[in-house]
Amino acid sequence: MVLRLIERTAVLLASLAVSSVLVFAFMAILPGDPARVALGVNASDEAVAELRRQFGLDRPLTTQYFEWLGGLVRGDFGTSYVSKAAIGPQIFDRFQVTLWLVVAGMVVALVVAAPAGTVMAARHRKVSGLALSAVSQLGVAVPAFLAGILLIMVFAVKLGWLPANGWTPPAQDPAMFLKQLVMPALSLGLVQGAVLTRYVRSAVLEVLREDYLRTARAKGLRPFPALWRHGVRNAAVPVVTVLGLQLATLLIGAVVVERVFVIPGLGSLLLDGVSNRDLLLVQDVVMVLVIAVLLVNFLVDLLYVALDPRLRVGSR
Amino acid sequence: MSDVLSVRGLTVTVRDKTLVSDVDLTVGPGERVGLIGESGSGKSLTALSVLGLLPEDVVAAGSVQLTGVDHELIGADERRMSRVRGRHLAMVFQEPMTALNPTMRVGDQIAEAMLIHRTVPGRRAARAAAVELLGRVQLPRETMRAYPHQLSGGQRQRIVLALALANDPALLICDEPTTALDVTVQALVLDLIVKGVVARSSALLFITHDLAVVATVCERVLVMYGGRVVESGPVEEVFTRPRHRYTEGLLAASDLETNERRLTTIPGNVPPAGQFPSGCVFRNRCRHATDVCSTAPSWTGTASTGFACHHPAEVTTHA
Amino acid sequence: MPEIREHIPAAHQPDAEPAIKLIDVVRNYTRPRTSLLRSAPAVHALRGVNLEVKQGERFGIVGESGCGKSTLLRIIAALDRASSGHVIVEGTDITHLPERRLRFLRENLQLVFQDPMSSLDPRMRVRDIIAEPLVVQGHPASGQRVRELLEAVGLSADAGDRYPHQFSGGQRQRISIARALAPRPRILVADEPVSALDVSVRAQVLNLISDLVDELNLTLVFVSHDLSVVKHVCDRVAVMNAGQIVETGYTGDVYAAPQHPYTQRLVSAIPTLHRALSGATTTDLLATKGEPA
Amino acid sequence: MRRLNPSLIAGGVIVGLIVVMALVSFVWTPYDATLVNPAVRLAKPSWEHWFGTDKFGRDVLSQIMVGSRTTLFVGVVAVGVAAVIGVPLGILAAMSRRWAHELIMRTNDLLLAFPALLLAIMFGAVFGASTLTAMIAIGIASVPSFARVIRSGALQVMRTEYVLAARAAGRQPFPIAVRHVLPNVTSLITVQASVSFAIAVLAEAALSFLGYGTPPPTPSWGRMLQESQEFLFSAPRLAIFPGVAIAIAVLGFNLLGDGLRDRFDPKLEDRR
Amino acid sequence: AGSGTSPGSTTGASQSLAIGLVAEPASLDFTTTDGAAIPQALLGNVYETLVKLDESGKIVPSLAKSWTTSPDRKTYTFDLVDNAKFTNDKPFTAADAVFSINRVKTAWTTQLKAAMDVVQNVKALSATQLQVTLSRPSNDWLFRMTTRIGAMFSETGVSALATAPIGTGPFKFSKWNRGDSIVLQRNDGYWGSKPYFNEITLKYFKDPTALNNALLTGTINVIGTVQAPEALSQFTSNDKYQVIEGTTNGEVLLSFNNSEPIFKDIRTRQGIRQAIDHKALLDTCFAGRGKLIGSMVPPTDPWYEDLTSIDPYDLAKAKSLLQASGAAGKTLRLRLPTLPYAISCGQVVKSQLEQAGLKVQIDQLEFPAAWLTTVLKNADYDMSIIAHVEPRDLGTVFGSTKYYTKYDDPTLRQLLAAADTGNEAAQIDNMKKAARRLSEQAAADWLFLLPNLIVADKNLTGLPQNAITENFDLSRLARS
Ligand SMILES: Nc1ncnc2c1ncn2[C@@H]1O[C@H](COP(=O)(O)OP(=O)(O)OP(=O)(O)O)[C@@H](O)[C@H]1O
Ligand SMILES: Nc1ncnc2c1ncn2[C@@H]1O[C@H](COP(=O)(O)OP(=O)(O)OP(=O)(O)O)[C@@H](O)[C@H]1O
Ligand SMILES: [Mg+2]
Ligand SMILES: [Mg+2]
Ligand code: NI
Repeated sequence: MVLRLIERTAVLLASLAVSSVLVFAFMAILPGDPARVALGVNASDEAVAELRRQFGLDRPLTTQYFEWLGGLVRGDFGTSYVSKAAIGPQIFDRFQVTLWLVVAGMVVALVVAAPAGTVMAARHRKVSGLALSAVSQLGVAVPAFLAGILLIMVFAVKLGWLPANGWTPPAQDPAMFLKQLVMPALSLGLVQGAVLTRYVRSAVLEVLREDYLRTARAKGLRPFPALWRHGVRNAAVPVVTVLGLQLATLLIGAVVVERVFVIPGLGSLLLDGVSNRDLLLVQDVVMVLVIAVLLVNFLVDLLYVALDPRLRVGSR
Repeated sequence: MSDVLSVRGLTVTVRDKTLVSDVDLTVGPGERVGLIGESGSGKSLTALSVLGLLPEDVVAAGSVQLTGVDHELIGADERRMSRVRGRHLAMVFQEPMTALNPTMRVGDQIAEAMLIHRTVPGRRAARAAAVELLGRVQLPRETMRAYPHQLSGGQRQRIVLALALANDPALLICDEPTTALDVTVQALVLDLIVKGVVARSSALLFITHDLAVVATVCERVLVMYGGRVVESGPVEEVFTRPRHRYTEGLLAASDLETNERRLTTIPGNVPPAGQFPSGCVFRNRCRHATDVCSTAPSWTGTASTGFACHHPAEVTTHA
Repeated sequence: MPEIREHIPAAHQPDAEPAIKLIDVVRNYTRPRTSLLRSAPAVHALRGVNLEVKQGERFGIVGESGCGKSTLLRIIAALDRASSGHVIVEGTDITHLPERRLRFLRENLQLVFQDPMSSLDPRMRVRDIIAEPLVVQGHPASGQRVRELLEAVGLSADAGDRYPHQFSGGQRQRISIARALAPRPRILVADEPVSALDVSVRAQVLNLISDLVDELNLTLVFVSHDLSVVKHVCDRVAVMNAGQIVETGYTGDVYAAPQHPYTQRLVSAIPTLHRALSGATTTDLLATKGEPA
Repeated sequence: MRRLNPSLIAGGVIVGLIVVMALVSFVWTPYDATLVNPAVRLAKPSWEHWFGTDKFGRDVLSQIMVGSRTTLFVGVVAVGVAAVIGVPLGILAAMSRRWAHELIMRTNDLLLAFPALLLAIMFGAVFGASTLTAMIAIGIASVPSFARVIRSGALQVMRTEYVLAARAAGRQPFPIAVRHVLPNVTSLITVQASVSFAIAVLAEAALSFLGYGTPPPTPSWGRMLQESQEFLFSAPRLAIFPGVAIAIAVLGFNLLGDGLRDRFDPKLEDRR
Repeated sequence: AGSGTSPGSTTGASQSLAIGLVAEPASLDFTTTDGAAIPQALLGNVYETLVKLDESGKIVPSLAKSWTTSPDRKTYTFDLVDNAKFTNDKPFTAADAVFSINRVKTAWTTQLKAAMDVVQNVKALSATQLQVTLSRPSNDWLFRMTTRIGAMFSETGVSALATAPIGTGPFKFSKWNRGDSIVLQRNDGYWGSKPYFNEITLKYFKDPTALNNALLTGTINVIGTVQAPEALSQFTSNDKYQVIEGTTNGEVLLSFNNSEPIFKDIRTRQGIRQAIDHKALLDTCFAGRGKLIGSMVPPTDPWYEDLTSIDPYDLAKAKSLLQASGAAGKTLRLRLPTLPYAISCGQVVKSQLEQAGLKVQIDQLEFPAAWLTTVLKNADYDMSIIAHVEPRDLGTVFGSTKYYTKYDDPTLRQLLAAADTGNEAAQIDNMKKAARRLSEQAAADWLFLLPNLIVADKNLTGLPQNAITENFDLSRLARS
């Protein structure tokens, strides 16, 4: 097991190295000059050149790359060209925000999807199952930001129950934090939940057709307990895959919701970085995202092994 | 005498198609009855109707009575059926590879069978009973902690057997329990099945398409074709003096020991469900068929021994 | 089948070289490695198989599931390569021949598989399935030839226009046989061609194979886990166990007087009507008590 | 023998309608969809303007009609890119040896780490914002899921005996891929394509919302939705029409995908 | 507490306020980072200048109590207040002023620093007296001293301008929640009259709708600049809010690339100007809010004249002019920055120009990066739309042939030079002439002047009617 971990880690590191080159190359071809953006509408070419020198942008690309990479390895994300602030803490702050959002969204999604998908599968020939399917289909079809806008219109503007937007760190004011988290989590989670529901449905349908479920019923278990005791874990395997993928895409996909609810998350940091051509910041954010995604994949792999004994090495 | 299982007029339909029609079947206490026939003749559906585990859309009608159960099994609700399944009635399925939950330890799966029906006082007792059951199917106690994928096909099928025997059911149904196994393993599993039911004096309904196996295991046999029982009787009677032309053909085709280079065959194929001819279901493949065969042949003989054919074979000894 | 007859090869001379000869063939599969430090675990599918199949012979191979029968066949057909040892087909050592120089083998040796569902491409018409070996090998794929083949395996000519799923298992196995016969091979290799079939259909297909082998004077290599079937079809048989051949001989002899303990166990475990009707019980099937391998 | 299921019918009808609408918009729309006409700005739905007009006095119905072209274009480009790269990659991965397989699949994972939106924004920045670049990016981002699905399908095909038979007949790997593997994964491709189509439509809407989507004046449902934001209180219809159009289109493609999946599912078919 | 998210609570002395704004600064250092967002937040609030503009546009004392000008109008002597103190507790002295003015030339990187080029010499005559000598008389210089160029820094407080600004103003910088808000706190050591609110949060919203919602739900008290004028109706019809509408310095320009041959012909330029129905344009793309101007001068400048009668909307005449110049039927690239008003108005411009016989192709360029490089630096465009929001920027935009408008007009340059060096009357006179000449030459088209649109809680006072300075003056805000 430990050795397998080492191998996986080696692959992870190689992947990271490759992505760092990719990310850096991408930034290098990104048109638009950070110095010019900083200097704005009236800047002279000389001033821009001078600022480029200050940023270190006039050095060879390889030097810039290795300097950046060296910094990353030491845990030093560098200093933003634009804001002159250390990037590390910024990313850390924003990442926390996004993480809360994404995790809350995922929780909502799971809470919605697990029962709904199961019922849909168990009653897939019945009216109730079909009706539920139709609702989830609709859920999939609504863009998350539209859902957000509608939620705000109803619950914040019309009813005044919740704040329309904004973000408060949990440590600062837990009640406010929760209030502000509700709608973003819902608009993210409901749409993801609708997607997830369909996967849960097909996973459960799959399990329902399995022989071992018939065995369980032949033992005398009623349909629902049989599904619960023997189906859940088996159905979880494909669902976990999707969950991992969703988590990965949500990390950045939340940007639209961040925009609607004015949440200072990683996505908006990235967008700002791109538009300000704060290249170092963008590079760092993208790398953090890549690491996060690969890490999630890695965790999903481990989760598989926990769920499915067939994948355990040495058990054959 | 009261039969352990008594099936009367069982008819199984899916949408507009009839898959099994008017099957009568009894199994007495301690009796071992075989159900044979080619693929698609309705053997599994008959068994699943008894168990009440037919696939969706498939509906059974008729009557199924089981000793020790005071209600009709057909049409009984889930709650009542779940008390019968695994307790009075158990089943071993064909595919040992998929019949066990891959994510649960084997021991827990066996223990669960007893815990569901509370036939043991608690978890520890259930585990002890499970170890004992494993012993009966000749598996070491370490097997308790194994996951199904760590076991071979034969071992898994023995686990499934242990599961089925856990609560000493009055009736054990085996649906082709050894088709997926090698002959040597098959021999062992068959032996364990027979020993198991004899020791508990349970009744056995044994489904297979292998005539030799059924002859080895069973005392009485029913031959199914096209969703009907076409012949029944004691094994040696039916296999030495088949009356129905289908039984005759089946026996001839499975005889590989003939000295002829060419084997005797039944012409044509088993039609798909719902496309059997009216009247005698076998008439489109029968060399002896005449116009009368378009009317359904009536049952000749007693309830337990007889056949349904317009042109039965002469009573001659099988070569 | 006039056309087919014309191409029957000259009757084999008794002292001709063997159709297939295997010398010490070993095949190891590596499982995905579980650690960086330890080398990948190996599955020894074949552990030194020696075999000789004569021209025009009907040769059977029996053994239990996983003993390496299919692996052996794949190696003979050069669909898989031996880890060591030599495979000689009709005098040519094919062990190390690259794919593009295997044309003679593809023309002379054809296969029939076990699974009537998966051995035919569901998206192709039967006509195209049968013609595939011809097309690949650059023969003119005339409709005439396909019709002959369909007729030879007992299917109507219009079957060529249909798709595999429109046929029953036995019929599909016939299509499979027609495809194998298309390039006029001299060796037919069949991997459990009847194990998925019902008894009645099994009899039909076995008859068909027997007839064709006789008519076309083919060398037949027939794999089965069922010794009775092999006994009916083949002259000689090799018994395999755990990647090795434990016994070879004329089928009648092996069946009647098995030499190797494994073969003995195997033979005694076969239930037959005769024995059953003369009172054999399940216990009698277990010649040797205890755990089988 | 095969029955058409309701999903397939509903999905087919919706998608068909969108296609028809897009085709009709080439020859006829009630008004020029980009004509600014301050005289009738923000008109309520009426006989002249069935869906009303927007703040530029443009006819909303005409825009919805022309916008369906963008929607289809978006889907076709994104799915096209994803399929053209993903399908061969998946098949290649399934057919290659262990290390090549690993390499392809790891690269695939890596691509997965670059989410669609990020790629689209970066592509927009590098190659200029346009529907085309955005959708190429979305397409590239969809490659991994395509490749994965196709790979597992192709692996199954590669394990069948008919592939073995084809090899025994002397077929080389490339023809096997084209003649046997590809045809037998088409159902998977179709299903995946319809799902990706829906995802692309949503992604276009999200990008337009962020201002990285289809540039004006080309009508696009996503941008209509974005432009309608100011009028959520005064003229919510401006949001409702494109919002509903997007939802219906996504629904249509998803239903189509579900329907196809059920139709192609051999397990479901066995029971018939 | 005191977070950026809690709106103004009314508990006694600790009054706080939240203002919603659109563009968040990328950094807090306007000496190296351009853009209107930083001075909007900090100038006049955290930093102060020697002189400042009052509401009528007059230059009035600030850190300088008074000043005198030498007869040759080249030497300025400022008398500084003596009780001003930086938030790092250092007193403000003439030495700081010398340091700040010199620092413009040495450390500033933005192009604005050019305004300090005329300064020949700065010296502190005493701790409270400063003397600045110019190389030539310049009206513009003193004006520029009211902008960020004139901001006074502490000699010992410029090490972390980007993150921790230190000034003498009525507020001190407290916290910056990046991506969300900047919090300013009342500077209790302020030398002048203390502000009413002791904490003001500037909250940034990229999305105009979110900004509106924030006010509607009480998260903020003021919308500093309304971005979605169409949505104003929900506030005008609600008596909880007041809506302020005035003017700004932001001329929305339809700029021409005057170096392109097609634009060398004045008939093309005039044709385009006459093809545009400005009233209809303003109505459609900015809900009729804003003011039509015929040249590069907002009404708050002393030399403003209504020049909208030059090249009035006349489709027939536009067509014939464009026909005559040969522009008709040609395709022009209208390269728009990704800014809402530009995208919006661009579509109207396209539609109107096409009715006059031109073809217009809209390209959308990501703002700022792509637009700055393509249009501003490389002048790779035919037409563009952007608001020039700097005060008195006629000269910047049209006075140099290097600027992206590529407008080359010696007459104009003479007028501008004369205005800068002449006395006040001469300045006004020459600027008027310059503005008229620009309009007559159709150097660009002035679509409209961005309005100063503020929505706020009804009881809030001290909000500026017109936004004529770079800063958002927070010190005068109060609750009635
Ligand atoms: N759910 C179903 N829907 C429709 N037809 C079905 C269904 N289940 C079974 N059938 C059909 O009913 C017939 C009998 O099936 P059954 O499984 O009982 O056959 P069997 O005798 O057990 O065959 P085998 O030996 O292959 O197991 C077959 O033709 C089968 O296709
Ligand atoms: N591609 C492979 N990779 C790893 N192991 C393999 C592979 N193919 C076969 N094996 C192993 O090699 C052994 C022999 O397999 P083979 O398929 O030849 O057996 P068989 O005798 O044909 O069995 P069956 O009767 O089940 O078809 C088995 O243990 C199998 O697990
Ligand atoms: Mg069955
Ligand atoms: Mg095999
Ligand atoms: Ni008959």
